[in-house]
Amino acid sequence: MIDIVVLFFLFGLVAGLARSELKLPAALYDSLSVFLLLAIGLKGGQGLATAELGPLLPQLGAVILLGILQTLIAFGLLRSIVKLGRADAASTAAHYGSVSVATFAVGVNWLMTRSIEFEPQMAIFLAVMEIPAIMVGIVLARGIGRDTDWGLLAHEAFLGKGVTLLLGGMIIGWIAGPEGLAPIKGLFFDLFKGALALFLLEMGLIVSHQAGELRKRGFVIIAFGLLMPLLSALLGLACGLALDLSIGGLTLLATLAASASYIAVPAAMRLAVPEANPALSLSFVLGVTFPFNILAGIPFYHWLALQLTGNPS
Amino acid sequence: MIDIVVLFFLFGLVAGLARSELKLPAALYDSLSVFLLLAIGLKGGQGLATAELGPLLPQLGAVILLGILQTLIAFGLLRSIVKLGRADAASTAAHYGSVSVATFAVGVNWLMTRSIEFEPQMAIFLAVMEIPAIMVGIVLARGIGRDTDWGLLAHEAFLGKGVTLLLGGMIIGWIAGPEGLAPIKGLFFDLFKGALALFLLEMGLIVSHQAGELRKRGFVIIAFGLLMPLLSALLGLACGLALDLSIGGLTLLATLAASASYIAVPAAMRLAVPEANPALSLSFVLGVTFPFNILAGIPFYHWLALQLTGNPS
Amino acid sequence: MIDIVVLFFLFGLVAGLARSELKLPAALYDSLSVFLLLAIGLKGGQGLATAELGPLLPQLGAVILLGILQTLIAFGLLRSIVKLGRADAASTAAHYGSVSVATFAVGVNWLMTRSIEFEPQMAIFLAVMEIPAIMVGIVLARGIGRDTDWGLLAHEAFLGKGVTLLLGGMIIGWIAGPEGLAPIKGLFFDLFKGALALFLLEMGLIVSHQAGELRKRGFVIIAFGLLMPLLSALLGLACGLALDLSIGGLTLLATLAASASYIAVPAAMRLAVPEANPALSLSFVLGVTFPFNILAGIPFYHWLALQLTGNPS
Amino acid sequence: MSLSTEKRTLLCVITEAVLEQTLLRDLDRLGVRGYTVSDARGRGSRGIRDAAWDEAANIRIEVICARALAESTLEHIQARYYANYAMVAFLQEVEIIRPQKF
Amino acid sequence: MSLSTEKRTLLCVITEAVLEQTLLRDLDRLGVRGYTVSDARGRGSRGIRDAAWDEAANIRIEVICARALAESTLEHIQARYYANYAMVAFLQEVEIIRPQKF
Amino acid sequence: MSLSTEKRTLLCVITEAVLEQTLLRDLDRLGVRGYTVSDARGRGSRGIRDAAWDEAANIRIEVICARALAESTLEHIQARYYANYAMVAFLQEVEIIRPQKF
Ligand SMILES: Nc1ncnc2c1ncn2[C@@H]1O[C@H](COP(=O)(O)O)[C@@H](O)[C@H]1O
Ligand SMILES: Nc1ncnc2c1ncn2[C@@H]1O[C@H](COP(=O)(O)O)[C@@H](O)[C@H]1O
Ligand SMILES: Nc1ncnc2c1ncn2[C@@H]1O[C@H](COP(=O)(O)O)[C@@H](O)[C@H]1O
Ligand code: NA
Ligand code: NA
Ligand code: NA
Repeated sequence: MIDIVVLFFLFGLVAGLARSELKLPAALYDSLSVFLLLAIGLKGGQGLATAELGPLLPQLGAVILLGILQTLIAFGLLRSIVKLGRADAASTAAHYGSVSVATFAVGVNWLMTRSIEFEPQMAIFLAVMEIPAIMVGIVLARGIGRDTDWGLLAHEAFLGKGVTLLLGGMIIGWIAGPEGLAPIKGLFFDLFKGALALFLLEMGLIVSHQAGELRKRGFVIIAFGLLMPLLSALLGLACGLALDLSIGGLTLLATLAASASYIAVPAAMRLAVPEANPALSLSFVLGVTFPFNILAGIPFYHWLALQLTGNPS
Repeated sequence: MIDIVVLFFLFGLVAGLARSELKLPAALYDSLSVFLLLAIGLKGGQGLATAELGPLLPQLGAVILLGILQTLIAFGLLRSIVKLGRADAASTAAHYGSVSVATFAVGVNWLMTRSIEFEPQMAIFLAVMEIPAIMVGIVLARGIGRDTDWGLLAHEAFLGKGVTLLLGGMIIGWIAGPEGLAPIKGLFFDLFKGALALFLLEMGLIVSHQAGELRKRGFVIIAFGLLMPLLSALLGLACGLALDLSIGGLTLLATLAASASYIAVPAAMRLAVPEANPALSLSFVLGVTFPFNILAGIPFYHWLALQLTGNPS
Repeated sequence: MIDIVVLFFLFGLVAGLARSELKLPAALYDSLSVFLLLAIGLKGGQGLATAELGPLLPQLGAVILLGILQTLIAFGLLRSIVKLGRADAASTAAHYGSVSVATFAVGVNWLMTRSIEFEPQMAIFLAVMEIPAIMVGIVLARGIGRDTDWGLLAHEAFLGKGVTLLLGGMIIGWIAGPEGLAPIKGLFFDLFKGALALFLLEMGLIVSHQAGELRKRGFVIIAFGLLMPLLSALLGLACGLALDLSIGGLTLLATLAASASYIAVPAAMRLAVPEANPALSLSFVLGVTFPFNILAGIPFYHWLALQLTGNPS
Repeated sequence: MSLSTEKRTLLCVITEAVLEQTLLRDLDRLGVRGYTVSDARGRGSRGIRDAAWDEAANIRIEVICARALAESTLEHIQARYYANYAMVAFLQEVEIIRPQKF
Repeated sequence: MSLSTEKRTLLCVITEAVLEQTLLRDLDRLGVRGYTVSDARGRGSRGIRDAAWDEAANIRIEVICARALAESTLEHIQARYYANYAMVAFLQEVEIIRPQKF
Repeated sequence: MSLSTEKRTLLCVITEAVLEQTLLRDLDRLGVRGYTVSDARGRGSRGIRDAAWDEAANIRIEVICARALAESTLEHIQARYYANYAMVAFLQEVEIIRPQKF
């Protein structure tokens, strides 16, 4: 059956398309995103407290390469087949090379609901994969060294809200461990799914606003928005197999790869590649890829992971 | 003993009357109302998942008629006895023909605290009864067909925030059923009473601002504000008996009937009957009827329900 | 080990000093402070429901004197040794004579985590100690009777947001008792520590903004900001011994005494002693005393309480 | 050497938040090409509106356009809303540098 | 044919949020019949005020009234608050169409 | 007897919230001594910006300064941002009473 949090997304989507007056306070949406980022970080850090950290460094190198590779492929396809201009192609590619926290959270929820384990370092992968695609996207748009303020960008990237909360949460979780986190479990773990449901309700409303843009450009957006995550998921699975991840880990890495950023990257690209049209990138990411991933992608990536590991359940 | 959530209402009321600087952030109040509407909808929908839906349609017809009848009676009384002008009488009558979600939530809480069961469709009644009174009120103010933008109004009515959240929650709860809702129970069900308490705290503050208006017009407002809900409760009980509801259902339908809207209807009337004075209607509804219902009305309607069914406990 | 909620404070502090873009919505911070004040009040009131109220009145007299004494001492030190002007010394002294709800909450959390009992009236002490220092500070700045609007100030003091919520919560908790509060326990008690963690995250960010001011005046601020709470804690312990408090109560009264206000007092002083520089007072209170108390002070005061009662565990 | 600017009119309307959608639809219909909205509270002849809840919240709508359009928009608003809503409106001269935009 | 408007003065005060109630009481006492308040943040000679918490928040108060009242109000504010509070105030000409209202 | 005021220019920029930090840094560099920022939403040639989430939110920046600085700042903004960002800017005359401050 369809997960409850996804029902909330569909509800928001339908309400938005029907032009309902439903609106969540902006402060609630903001608060929920702070909450989700912290909770994901805490959960990951708590896991790390008991995990071996030896293999972590090469793994991080691998997922960074994965993100860069996705960005380059997306850029190639967007230039050659979708025929976007350089700036738009570079900006949109950066969205796809990066990751979406909401998609990741739905993936985590999907696995938890089915009691499928996954590696605690997935949360670090999430934090680490957010950034490199931004750098690559800027280089693709501008070439190296031309009037980009890299200092500023590095600041944006490493000290942006999302990465700060993920890393901060992870470090706290890692220091405190399961026992230390117990007193705040009631808030950060027990309410995680409810908060995710509310967050996805607003996401549905936001996605519904993409309908106009979608209708304008139609087919090509839908085609790329569906194929790119599938391609990325395969790359993610390949990378995950090389890293010897569990089924849950494979599913989540495929999900991460398939996901496209709609918070950190749009903000960074808006400043670094202003001539790119943000509405265009978001119509790919929010109009097609995000709904596809949470509605159909995640179960499919799990199924693929089972096939690839010879575990067809 | 007085319910804990009602104590929060009294606290807000006293703090407001004492001119305390207490103020809740507007975004918190908004978020709480989203939460309560969703939670009520989910709970209702979950119940429907296991209920027979056969008798639902005639029941909906009955409660719609109930709302219309209340509106007409209120209009008659306000014109003839209270001597309000046509616009003010029509607008105020629409408030009384419609329903109050907060009052309903206090009623639900009252029953739950005492482990009294009620029919799951009460949440649908709540959603359905919000709207007809608005239409009737407009016709009473204007006659039919004169420059009212009915399309716009239908949109307001059916796609307003309250109805959207109630219906959306109900559909999600109905699809997911108790099992599907389990993961978000921690947020939407376990925190319901706490959230209602906070919400009523702000309601107390809002009600305290009605004191000025009340003092100005005094007696007639208090009289109508007390008698109308009693009359409506009797109509609600009669309707509930005809529909063969349980004691809990009777109590809640009486509560719904007795309750008067202070969110959806004022907003709709402000646009559709602008010459009506919104402060006047709210002084009836918030200054008298709302506090009366949650402080004394609900237990009294329950007692009446017991008498009428020959179950004097 | 360091408490989890304190880790959140440190996280906010580091993120702020690193100039991260992390920011919590202002409405979330506001909502959390409403929540914490109510929760503390409810918990205290619930305790009072089963406690003897006989000795309460003299105790209140004692803690009021304690607050006044602290204010006078702080004023003397700030004038004679720190060499502040009259207005700045009076205003800063009022901060130290009053109390900090966040520090108190961390102290409560510290004791709860270690299952150390304390007297329920501590919450009343908190409410009562907020105010007298404000009055004394104004008199110190102005002398008596010169153009201060005392009526207005009394209003500010007794009907300010903090005192209203604390007292309101306490009265509700006292009326309802443990049983009556059970339905809202899920929100107000089970989520207390998580909410405190989030609140302290924002406090860390706010404290990090004090760095500039600190660097400017440096040593003298740090010295007074460390010594004053130690001195106050000793006075608090002496007072607590006289009142025959338990170890937990002693620790909390020392914490209360050592804590300095950064919400109620700055707002009151801004209006009543406008020529005092608010950035200066806050650099003492937020830049030094608050972090010191929650990082090192509370455990130290507990250790002192053990020594003084001959209970060195 | 000074910047070459052109004059336009800024119409500012302060009114009840409940009117937001209705007024913005009106602006559309009257040919306005852009507007800015922000939240506000206040006091006037219809009492205190402290934004404690939606019913009591105000908004502030600003429109920059040609004088004629500003006047006709204001006239429309006056005719339609002044009698029944908490509302204040005023005009101001402003200087802009992309005349084709307004 | 152009709309017949009258001139009034708009007094705008940007200051610390903590002053809100005090200033509004002053306005009342000085005879002002209406005002509009909105939330703001900013920077000035008293440093950055980023509205991260109440202490560091600004408000923006607008009053439309006759020139004389605007001036006397501004003088009062200057005398009473300029020395000790983060505050900026300015006057502007505006055109309104219901002269009896302001 | 009327208050003695001096004229300054108010530059108001309405643009995408994502630009806030960048623009404020620019203002600093251009020599502006103070500014006020508030949140807004709106519609213009780049579509509806309803502030439902950060991407779609606007801000409103006000700077009071000497005419020359206002013009050079506006020119800088025009050159650097007009082409690629949702943005509107305008100038107004205002009267202030502490000339040394602006
Ligand atoms: N003289 C004024 N100056 C500035 N704003 C005003 C003035 N009068 C009214 N307002 C604003 O306009 C709203 C409606 O005004 P009114 O219709 O007079 O109640 C008020 O809530 C204030 O926000
Ligand atoms: N030149 C200016 N232009 C616009 N707003 C200003 C200016 N100077 C100060 N402000 C605003 O007024 C507040 C108080 O200014 P100040 O008293 O200079 O610190 C600041 O926080 C800003 O919001
Ligand atoms: N004519 C106008 N009057 C007032 N505000 C405008 C106008 N045009 C645009 N705006 C505001 O400026 C923002 C950017 O405009 P634009 O670049 O035209 O999309 C919009 O989102 C509005 O908030
Ligand atoms: Na990706
Ligand atoms: Na009713
Ligand atoms: Na103290």
